[in-house]
Amino acid sequence: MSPYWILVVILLPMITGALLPILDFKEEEDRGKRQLFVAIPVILNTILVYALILHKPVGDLTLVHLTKDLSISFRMDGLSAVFAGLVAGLWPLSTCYAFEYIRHEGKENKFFAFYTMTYGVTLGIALSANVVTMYLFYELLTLVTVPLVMHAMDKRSIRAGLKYLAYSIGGAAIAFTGVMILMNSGDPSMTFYYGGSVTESAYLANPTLVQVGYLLCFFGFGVKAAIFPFHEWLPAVSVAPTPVTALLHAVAVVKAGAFAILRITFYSFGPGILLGTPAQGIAMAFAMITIVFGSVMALKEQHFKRRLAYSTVSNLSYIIFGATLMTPYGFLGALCHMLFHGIMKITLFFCAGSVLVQTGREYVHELEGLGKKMKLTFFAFTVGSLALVGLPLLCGFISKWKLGTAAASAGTTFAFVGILALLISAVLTCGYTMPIVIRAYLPREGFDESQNETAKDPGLYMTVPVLILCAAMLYFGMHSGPICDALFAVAAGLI
Amino acid sequence: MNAGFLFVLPVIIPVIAGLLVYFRPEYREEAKRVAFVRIMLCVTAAFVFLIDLLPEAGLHLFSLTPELPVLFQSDGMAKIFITLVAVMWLASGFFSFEYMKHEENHQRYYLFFLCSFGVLVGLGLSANYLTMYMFYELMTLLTMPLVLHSGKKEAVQAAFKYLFYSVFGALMGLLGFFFIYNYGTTITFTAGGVLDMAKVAGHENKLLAVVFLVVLGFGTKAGMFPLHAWLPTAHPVAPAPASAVLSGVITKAGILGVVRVIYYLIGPDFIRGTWVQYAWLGLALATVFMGSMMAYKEKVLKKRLAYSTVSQVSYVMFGLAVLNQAAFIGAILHVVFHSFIKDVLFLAAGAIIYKTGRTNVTELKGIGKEMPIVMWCFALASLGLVGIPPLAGFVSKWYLAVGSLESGVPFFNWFGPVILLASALLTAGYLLTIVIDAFFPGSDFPMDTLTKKEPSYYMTVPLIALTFFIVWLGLFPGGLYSMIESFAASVF
Amino acid sequence: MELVQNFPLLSIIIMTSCGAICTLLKGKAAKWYCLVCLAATLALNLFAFFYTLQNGAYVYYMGRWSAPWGNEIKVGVIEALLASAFAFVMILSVLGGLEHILEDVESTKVNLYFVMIAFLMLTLLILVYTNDIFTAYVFVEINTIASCALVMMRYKPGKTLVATTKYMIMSLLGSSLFLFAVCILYNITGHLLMEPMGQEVRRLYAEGQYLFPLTVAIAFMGVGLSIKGALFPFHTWLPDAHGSATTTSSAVLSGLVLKGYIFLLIKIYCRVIGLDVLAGDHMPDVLFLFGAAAMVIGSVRAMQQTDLKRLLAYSSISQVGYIFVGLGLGTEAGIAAAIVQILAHAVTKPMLFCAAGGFMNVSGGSRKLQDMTGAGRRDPLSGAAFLVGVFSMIGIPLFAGFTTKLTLTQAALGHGSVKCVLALIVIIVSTVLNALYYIPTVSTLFSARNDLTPYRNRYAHYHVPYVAAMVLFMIVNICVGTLAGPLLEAIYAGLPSLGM
Amino acid sequence: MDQLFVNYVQAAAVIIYGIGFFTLFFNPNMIKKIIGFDMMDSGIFLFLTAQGFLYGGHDPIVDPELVGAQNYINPLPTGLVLTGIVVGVSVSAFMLALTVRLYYRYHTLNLDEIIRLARKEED
Amino acid sequence: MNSQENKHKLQLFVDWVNGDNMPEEEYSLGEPVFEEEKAAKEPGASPWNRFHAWVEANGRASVKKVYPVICVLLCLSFLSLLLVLVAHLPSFGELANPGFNEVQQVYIENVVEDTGAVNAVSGIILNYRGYDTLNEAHVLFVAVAAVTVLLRIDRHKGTSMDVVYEKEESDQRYEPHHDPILRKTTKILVPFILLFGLYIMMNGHLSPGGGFSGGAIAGAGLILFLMAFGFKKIERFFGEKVYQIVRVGALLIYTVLMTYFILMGANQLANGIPLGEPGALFSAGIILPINLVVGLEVACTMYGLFAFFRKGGL
Repeated sequence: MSPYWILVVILLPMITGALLPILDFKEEEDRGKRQLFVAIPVILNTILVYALILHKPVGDLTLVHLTKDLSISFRMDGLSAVFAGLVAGLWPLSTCYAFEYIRHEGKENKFFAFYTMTYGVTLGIALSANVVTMYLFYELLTLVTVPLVMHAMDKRSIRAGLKYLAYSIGGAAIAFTGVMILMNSGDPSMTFYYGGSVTESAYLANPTLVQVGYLLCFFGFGVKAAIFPFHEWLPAVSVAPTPVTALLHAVAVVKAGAFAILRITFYSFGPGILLGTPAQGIAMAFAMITIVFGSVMALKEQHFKRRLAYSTVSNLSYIIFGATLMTPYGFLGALCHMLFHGIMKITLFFCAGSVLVQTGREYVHELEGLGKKMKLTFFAFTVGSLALVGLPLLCGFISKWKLGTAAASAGTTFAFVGILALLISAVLTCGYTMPIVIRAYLPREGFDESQNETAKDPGLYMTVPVLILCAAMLYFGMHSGPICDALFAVAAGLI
Repeated sequence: MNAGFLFVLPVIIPVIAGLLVYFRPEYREEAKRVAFVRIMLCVTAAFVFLIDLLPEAGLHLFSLTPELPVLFQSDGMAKIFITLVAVMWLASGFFSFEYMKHEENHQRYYLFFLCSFGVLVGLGLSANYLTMYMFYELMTLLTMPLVLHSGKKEAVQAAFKYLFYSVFGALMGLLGFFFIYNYGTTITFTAGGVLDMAKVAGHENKLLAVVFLVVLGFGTKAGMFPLHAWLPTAHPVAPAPASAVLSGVITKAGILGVVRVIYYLIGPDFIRGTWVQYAWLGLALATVFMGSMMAYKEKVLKKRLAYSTVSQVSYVMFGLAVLNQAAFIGAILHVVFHSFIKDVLFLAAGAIIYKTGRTNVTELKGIGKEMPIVMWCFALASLGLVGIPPLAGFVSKWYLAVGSLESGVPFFNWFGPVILLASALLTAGYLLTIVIDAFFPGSDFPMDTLTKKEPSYYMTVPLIALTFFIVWLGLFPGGLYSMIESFAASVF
Repeated sequence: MELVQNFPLLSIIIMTSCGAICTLLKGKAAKWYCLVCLAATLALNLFAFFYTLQNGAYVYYMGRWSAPWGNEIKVGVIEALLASAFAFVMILSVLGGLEHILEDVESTKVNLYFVMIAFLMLTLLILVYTNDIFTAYVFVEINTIASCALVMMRYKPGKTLVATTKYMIMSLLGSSLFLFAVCILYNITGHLLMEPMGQEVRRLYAEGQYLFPLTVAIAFMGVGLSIKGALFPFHTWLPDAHGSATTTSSAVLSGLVLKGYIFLLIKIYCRVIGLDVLAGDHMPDVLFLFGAAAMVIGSVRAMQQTDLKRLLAYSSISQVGYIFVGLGLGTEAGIAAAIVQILAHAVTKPMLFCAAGGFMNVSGGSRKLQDMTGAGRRDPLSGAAFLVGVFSMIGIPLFAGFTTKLTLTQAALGHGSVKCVLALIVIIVSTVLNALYYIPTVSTLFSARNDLTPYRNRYAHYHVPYVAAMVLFMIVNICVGTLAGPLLEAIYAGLPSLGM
Repeated sequence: MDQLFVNYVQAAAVIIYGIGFFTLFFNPNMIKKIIGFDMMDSGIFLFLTAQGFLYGGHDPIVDPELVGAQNYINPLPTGLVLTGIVVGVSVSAFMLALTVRLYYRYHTLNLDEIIRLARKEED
Repeated sequence: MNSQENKHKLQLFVDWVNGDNMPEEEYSLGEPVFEEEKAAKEPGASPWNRFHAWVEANGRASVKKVYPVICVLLCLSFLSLLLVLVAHLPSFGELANPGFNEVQQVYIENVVEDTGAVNAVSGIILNYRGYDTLNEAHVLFVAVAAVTVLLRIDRHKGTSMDVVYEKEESDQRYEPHHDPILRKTTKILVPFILLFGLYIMMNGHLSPGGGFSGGAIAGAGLILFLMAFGFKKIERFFGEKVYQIVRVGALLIYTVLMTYFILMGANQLANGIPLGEPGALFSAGIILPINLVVGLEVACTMYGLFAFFRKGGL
């Protein structure tokens, strides 16, 4: 297929998003029309993305030349195929979920406008061919997601939105400085080559500057990937409606941060240069701290969605830990976890959303005995948590397995400590997910059934995506052969 | 037509049975349910015994990723373990038909009881690290509700504690899995170890640290010292048959894990004479002694038995840690004997609680008169545990002592047996006192006022059967010994 | 001497005559005549720009006599580019704020308003082109009077008069310091034209003669023009002046007038004094520190404002800080970054002010942000323009602000010393602060609670000039953002003529 | 320091400039400020003309007999002063007009008072 | 105290070994402590608020006390800086000063044959650096425009510029009361003043003076006439319309002349304006007409400024 399709894939959702407020569907009456108007482009776009992934267009598509070297250009290479595939796969499901969820939130037009636009922007990040394009879509992502976070427009969500905005813009600014250092050392057009565009001579000329540049990029993009010092915005943002939290903060926004770090590490600065340098040490240390810190905070958190948000903070640092190993196997582990964590976490958030919609309960200790009443939701939640803990038959184990072996083969003591961090976090994950499952299914002695009289499973729109995701988890857990080979080809830079 | 496909049946049947019991409405009333469970238990046990008889075979079920297949095989160790599991589940199953009368939500109990049966058989039969780890995790998740069964506050807290300790232990195992996959040639269990010395060259001490952590990880299940705290809280709160199975068999899963990793993956000579071996020995002995001390001090009967499990299972760990054939055989023998004895003790305790509701040791004066059969089995089992010659306990302790003395480990070869003896005395201290109080309560006790409260035959038959085994194995250990010795030789 | 080379002078003469003629005409006629003259100036300067792009800079004698005797203007690539940019932005600002001019200024004095606009344009042209520092002084004075007049032309004076007085006093102080510096320089070098004076200064510096007067002259020049260019410590007059003036005046003042003075400072520092002599006196470090302080404190103060125009005024102070940081780096790349920021800010800030004007129309003439909630929905065109302005301020790629950030960071990195680290930190902090006060403003402007405000049904009815101005503003902003390549090449080509 | 006595005219000019500067800053009255500005201007013009002076120099009306630039004073500074004076006049006129308008509105010439009244009026 | 601590630690260790101590309430059923709902921080007390309170209370008073001191110190330091500067300047009146370089030489030696003017200063400001003086006129023009904006009251147009104006309106139209002495003297003096002003303008290129000084004198004459005979009389020959035309016309003529001169000069073309022989009245090329035009311009400006301040109109 010709590379122009990439442009179509990015612009189609953005145009649909832009058109929505103009068409101005009424809130209640033509909800059906609006759903059609949103569903068709999203599904079409997903098909297009997968078509693009299957037969990759050759060469880059340059839209406009900013300066002599900097240009806005797109390309579909291995890594972008993985991220685009993940996003394209999960977006229709979550839009379907959102159709019903938003009914009780209101202001649907504005919601779906920004929601679909985010789809295009995330694909923009995935398919960009150089750092400047990625940076452009990275900033747009912040601006497009802030209204989504502020959707409820009450005091709490506005404050959360502003906190999110401050962190993101700050992070982008820090990353920008790092990108500039990258621009100076090595190929100024900063297009992505597997193995990095920083030349050996540029590195030897001023090694500390390049390392500082890498760390700036790492922490700049790390803000979106919720690395330790900059993670506060993620739990605060859980006040947003669930499809927003589920999709954005389990899949699109945070994964964009992780994806950017992967791009920077393997395609801009290049692992060859950074391996064994103090920069790698610092980056890995912070990743490890976040892994443990995220899980500890999740354990302490009583609010359901904030607990899942903290769990995302910790799981994201699995990906970044994989990236900072700077070996093809580490990259493979990171990619696996990016894919599987996306699926797992979005299921958990959907279940949290269903509980919120059906019973309006937000705290963990209020979920007593719901297991019997909301059978499907909690079945999905159990499967999701078991996967998250790393039970072998489910996909969580595969990504932990890849990360673990990668760290073991990396051989440095840092990597060894990294594995310990991974395992401690796994125990803590069990600590904050299992009590919910146990509490739901095995209520305690003095529990009276009357509380959950009204609770029942939500409508079809919400349960079907959740079940599809469970099936996906099981399928990838049992039969992850082909996926892992494809990902290894990407990690080794073959496609 | 190799016996391979047979392996799947004993694993799948109980799980399906459990689900049926839980979901099918007709199993709500008592009679239908008991009948169905009884049949299922017998069928599974039959398959297990069939696998025992057939020659060694393997089965490749499916593979998660190309390098992670799910394999089953029935080698010597596996055969012993699954037979033990089958016998214990039969005994506890029959016992629980009666015992559950005064508990509620039976269906849930049987669901987890049967599922864990299948999972444990799977664990025994697993042929590589991945399958073992998978079933190990499933076992934790499925046995935890058994601990949680009563729903009381301390039961729930104990269950959580059990869950976290076990998951932590399992994940230490996973840590070992990463390194073995990395430094070993294959992850399938092959006697004598799979380490590829070329790759290991530079990283000895790191690998030793990993091995030590793995031992600690699986050690949690076996209640070894640093991570033993969950065992004394979890076992007593579970219903009696569940705690019997928990103490008797599930702790042995930890032992199986250690055996598989040390003897079938790392290889004993890699850690012979290193600090790992000494640390392991030290911890085992500490647990042995500490367990007995605590048991001696404990007043509640089930807690006392739980402490005794802690110390007895550490006998086995000590035997494995000595790393020579005799001690290994002694350890495996002790695994079998301890399961039988501890099962009897817990079932007896369960019967006492079921019939008289008395849990404290001091209240058991004169119980011998009220429940003669139960107490006779209790007495015989206690004697076996102490290690009096004709009964089973003596044989394993004998080989343990001999193995450790021959082993040539600098300090521990003499210090070990001394601790074992001291602990045996303490065991006598905390068990035989109960037996004496039960039968000879002393002159002032109104023996005649007691009425006979013998439990129904559902309870007494398993007790008697198990006690018979204890006595029979104590007298004729030869068959069992030769069976263990055959695969023990291949390992060393 | 081809015909094209006369074009800059012709544009100057047109503007002078336009000033004179407008006093006779009535309001409406004066408006059209002024716009025609501005268009002519734009065209002529564009021709001059393309000519200098091919054939390089040239010197044009204002009168028969060559350098040290007669007066002259130097037409380089950067000068022509800035002149045409200023003319273009002036036209757009006048068109953008036309309704407000007719509304705010008394009907009989509208023609005088356009006289002031004409003279302001004249002074900007000369400040950009002149090669003689005394002519520069004269035009600095005309500029002061014209800009003060523009500020005070409000129907209901009161606040604007006080603001004009404060502005006037500070500006006069600045220009008297500037005159003093000119006298000192003339005293020690004997020349008034920049090239010969530059050689003299270098000779003096080499021989080590009159070093102290030279430093004092540099200091007075710097302080004088910083006062007029509203650098941080001397910025107190700017918020009142720009906050209370009509839309076009505040747009023109913050967008162009500040830049005129700063470009004059750059020219004098580069041509007359030379960067190496300057470095010796540590003047760039002082400017750098004040620029950095301006960037941060300007934004912090802007966060506390509730009045939209004062908020934009404070943000101008921080943007001016960017220019002085560029200048303070003291390298060629730094100067280029400063010029790019001059252009980018000249294109962005007037658009924001005109959009603010549009919002005021739609919110019953009040400047308070509370009254403007939902104004973006009621007046979508100004809303879109404001959004583009905000994107450019934050530095999103494809918009003008990004080019500045790009070049300034490159310049800072090229420098590679403690100043570089400080510059990077300040840029990051300033970007975050910018976002912190622009995005909430945008969120209040576009907030859905539009129905709560008393002006909910007051929708904008657009006039042709306003629409044209806004659309052209947006296009230019995006062009500067995307066509950064050729722009930077032109600037680097023009730098040698600036005296580097 | 002796150079100060040699350049006594420039010293005087600079002192006038200083005094003008002081009056501008010191008293809040508008008229005094304008007077301060004028003093500063005159100080600078004196400073400028002093530069063009030459001992024994003839006034710059070129008469044919007296040939040679060395016996004429430098005409350029005087030309500049002419321009400066005109600028001074126009600026003072504008400032005075402003003061008149301020007086009509606030009935005071004290700038601090005016600012206070304006701020009170504003909110 | 630490013995008590040790006992506590020992107890903890024993509990741990003992293994049967219950983990403290893991999931507190207490009221959820959710950051956002925590009680909002109560105002005051924080140092920042106290500082603000102090500023509001006595901010203005303290500034008033401190300001003069700072002002004096600032000006003294500035003055001393200037004096040190003067000490380093080239000495006064020496031929070796940088000012006396080839620029001054050309201005003196070839001013006659270049510009035709005998007075070198006029030559410089009107020919060599002619463009500066063109803009001088414009400065005046802008100043008058600005003052018109401020002070002109268009009563008949009904613009209520400032309600304040209405009260003192009567004073504006107050015509000077009939004062015979003043009228007689002005009748005698005004013609001579205007004539002398014209003379100064005409002889700008021969003797000191020129457009600016001549214009000022003529302006003064007009103002004297106005003071004596009032607005009614002067409007007969010098009303608003005439004033505007003269002012703008003079400026435009000046601009056209200067443009022609510059264009010809820049493109090295002969500009065909005869220089005449030096010393004669009609010599020095464009300097004479420029002086006249500038004189007119300055006269109008002077008169205009006075009229606006006096009556807010002409």
